[in-house]
Amino acid sequence: MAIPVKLEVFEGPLDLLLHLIDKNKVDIYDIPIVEITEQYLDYIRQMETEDMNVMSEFLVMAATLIDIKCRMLLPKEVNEEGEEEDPRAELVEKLLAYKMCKYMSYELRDRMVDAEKNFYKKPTLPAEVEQYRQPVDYEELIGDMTLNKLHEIFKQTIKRQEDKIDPVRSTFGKIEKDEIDLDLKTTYVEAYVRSHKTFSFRKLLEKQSSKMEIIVTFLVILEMIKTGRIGIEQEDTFSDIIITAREDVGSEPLQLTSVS
Amino acid sequence: MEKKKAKAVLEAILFTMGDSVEIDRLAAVIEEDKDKTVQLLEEMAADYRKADRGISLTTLDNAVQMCTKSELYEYLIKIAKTPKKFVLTDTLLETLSIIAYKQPITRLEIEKVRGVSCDHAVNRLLEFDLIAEVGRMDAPGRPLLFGTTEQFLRSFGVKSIEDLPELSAVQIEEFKQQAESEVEMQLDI
Amino acid sequence: MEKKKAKAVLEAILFTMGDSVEIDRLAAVIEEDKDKTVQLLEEMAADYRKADRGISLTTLDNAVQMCTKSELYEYLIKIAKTPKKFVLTDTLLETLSIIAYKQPITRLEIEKVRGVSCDHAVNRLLEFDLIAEVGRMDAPGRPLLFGTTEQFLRSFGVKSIEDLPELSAVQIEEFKQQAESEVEMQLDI
Repeated sequence: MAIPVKLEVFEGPLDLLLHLIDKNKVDIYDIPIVEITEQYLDYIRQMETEDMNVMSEFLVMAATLIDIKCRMLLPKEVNEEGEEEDPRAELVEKLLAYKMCKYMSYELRDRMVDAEKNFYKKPTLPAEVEQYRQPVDYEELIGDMTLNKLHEIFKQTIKRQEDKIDPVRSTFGKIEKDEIDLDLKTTYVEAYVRSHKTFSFRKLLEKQSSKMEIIVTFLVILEMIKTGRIGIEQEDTFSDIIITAREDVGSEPLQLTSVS
Repeated sequence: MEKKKAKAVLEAILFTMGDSVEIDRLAAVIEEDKDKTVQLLEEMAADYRKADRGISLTTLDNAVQMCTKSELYEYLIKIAKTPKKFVLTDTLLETLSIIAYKQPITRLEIEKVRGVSCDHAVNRLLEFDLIAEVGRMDAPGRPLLFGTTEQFLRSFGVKSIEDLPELSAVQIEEFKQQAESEVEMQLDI
Repeated sequence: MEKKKAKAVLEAILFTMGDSVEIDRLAAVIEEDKDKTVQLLEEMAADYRKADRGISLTTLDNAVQMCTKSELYEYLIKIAKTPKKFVLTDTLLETLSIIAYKQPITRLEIEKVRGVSCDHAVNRLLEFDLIAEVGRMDAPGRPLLFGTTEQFLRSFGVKSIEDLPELSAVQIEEFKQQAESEVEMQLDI
C-alpha cells in the first residue's frame, strides 16, 4: 500500500510514527500495528536519504515495530502481577513523551515570537565605571585546587574521550580509513611504470598488501590500457601478463573519476 | 535609603547596565534587604505600566533587566536595529523544550525522548547561549548535564524555569481523554 | 499620535538606542512635527527631573539622548564594585586542564576533546586571566591559539609551562595503549 502523501521530512522515527498515527486517525494507545508497520516500511523505502546515520535510526524503529508485530501474534505475556502485557506499551509511552515534547516546542515557539518584541539596551557605563575591573581573588577562585588535581581532571577528560570510542566500531572505522586513495595509487602505478618500463603484472600485484589494493591497482592498469599509455602481452591463458610502457607515460596525469 | 532616592538609584543602575542585574547586588547598593528591594522594583514596574511610559522591567530568575514594552515593537523597528534573533529549527526547538522541562538532563536522555541523536542540536543551543553545561551526572562515565540559561528566559519571556507553560497535568489528561474516546471507536472496527 | 502613546514611543526609542537620536527622526516615528516633538521631549525631561527618577534627557544640537543623572554616578561605581562570586565550575576546570596540558590549542581542538562547544568556558577563563591568546594557528581561517598565563603558573604553583606538556604525551600514549588492548580483547570474543 503506497502512502498517498508527498514525502515530508520528519524529525526522526517517532515523528514519522506520530504522523502515521494521526493520518490514520488511530488511537495512540491502540495502534493497529500491522497497518502502521506496513506504512512505516513503505515510507522508509521511499526515503531518499543516503545518510546511514539517519537511515539507521529509522530502521531501528522499523525493527521495533516488526518485533511488536510478532509479539502481538504470540500468546500474551503476563507480568508479575498477573496482568497481560501489551507489547505496544513501551512504544506508546515513548510516543506520548515525544508528543509532549512536540507540544512544548510549539508553546515555546509562541512565546519566542512575543519575547522577540522586547528591545534591550547596550550597557552605557561611564568610563570610570567601565574601567573598573573587580580584582579576581585567586585564592578564593582556585580554592583547594592543585596542579595534581587539575592533572587528574585532565586524565579523566581524556579517558572519557577514549571511552566514547566504541572499541568494536572504531576498528570498523580503521578499516574504512585504510581504504585506498585512488589518486595515490594512480601516482604509485605511474611511477612504477616509468621506472620499470616492462614488467610482470603478477609482480606488481604481489606488492599490494590487501585485496582492496589489488582491486584498485587493477583498475588503474585497466584505465592506463584504455588511454593507451601501456600495452599488454600474454602468451597463454592464465599465464603472466607483461606490461610495457608507451612513451608518454606520466607526461600528463591520469583522469580517473572516483571509484567507490 | 530614602524611598524616592532608592528608586532613582535602581532606575539609574538598570538603565546604565542594560544587562540583567541580580537583585542581591541592587539591594546591597541601596542598602536595603531583598524583600524591600523587590517591593521597590514592583512599584517601579507599576509606574512603567502607565500609558505614557515606554520601558518595563523583566524578571529573570533572581535578576532584573530593563527593556521596552513589547506593544511598541512596531514603532521601534522603524528606527532601532532588531534584537538578535535565533533561527530555531524544529529540531532545535524540540531539543530545547526537552532540556527546559527535564533539566538537568544528559544527552542520552534527550536522545531517548526524541529517538534521534542530538549532538548537533545541543552544540547549536550551546552556541546560542540558550543552554549551558550545569555539571556532570553522578553515574558511570559522569555524563554532562545540560540546563537552560538566562538568555533562554529572556528569549522566551519566561521569568524562571518554574514559570514555563504548564502542560503536565492538564495536557496529559487531554491526551488521555482523546485516546480513550478513540479506543471506543476502534472497538467498533 | 495620541500624546501619551507618543511619549511612550519616544521613551522606548531613546532607551533602546542609548546614543543620541536626531529629533527629526523621532518626529517621523511619532508622526508629529518637530515643534510638537520638542515639546513632548521637554515634558518628559520635566518628569525625569523628579526625585524618584534616575534618568534624564540631554539635548545636543538637534539630537537628544537618554542618560543617567550625573549625581547618581557614585552608585554606578558601587554596583560595579559589589563583589561577584568567581567560581571554577567543573566545565571551567576541564577546559582549563585541556588548555594547560595541550597548549597551544585552538577552540576547535578543545571542543573535539570535550565533545561540546567551549566558547563560554574559554571566555570565562580569559576573563580570569588564567589563559590568554598566544597566537594563531597556521591553518585555514588562522584560528586563535590559547595557552596558560603567568597568573595560571602562580595560582597553581608551577614554575614554568614546560612542567606540564611532558606529562600529557606519556599519559596519552598510555591511554591509547589501554584502548588498543581493550579493542583486542573485544575482538577475541
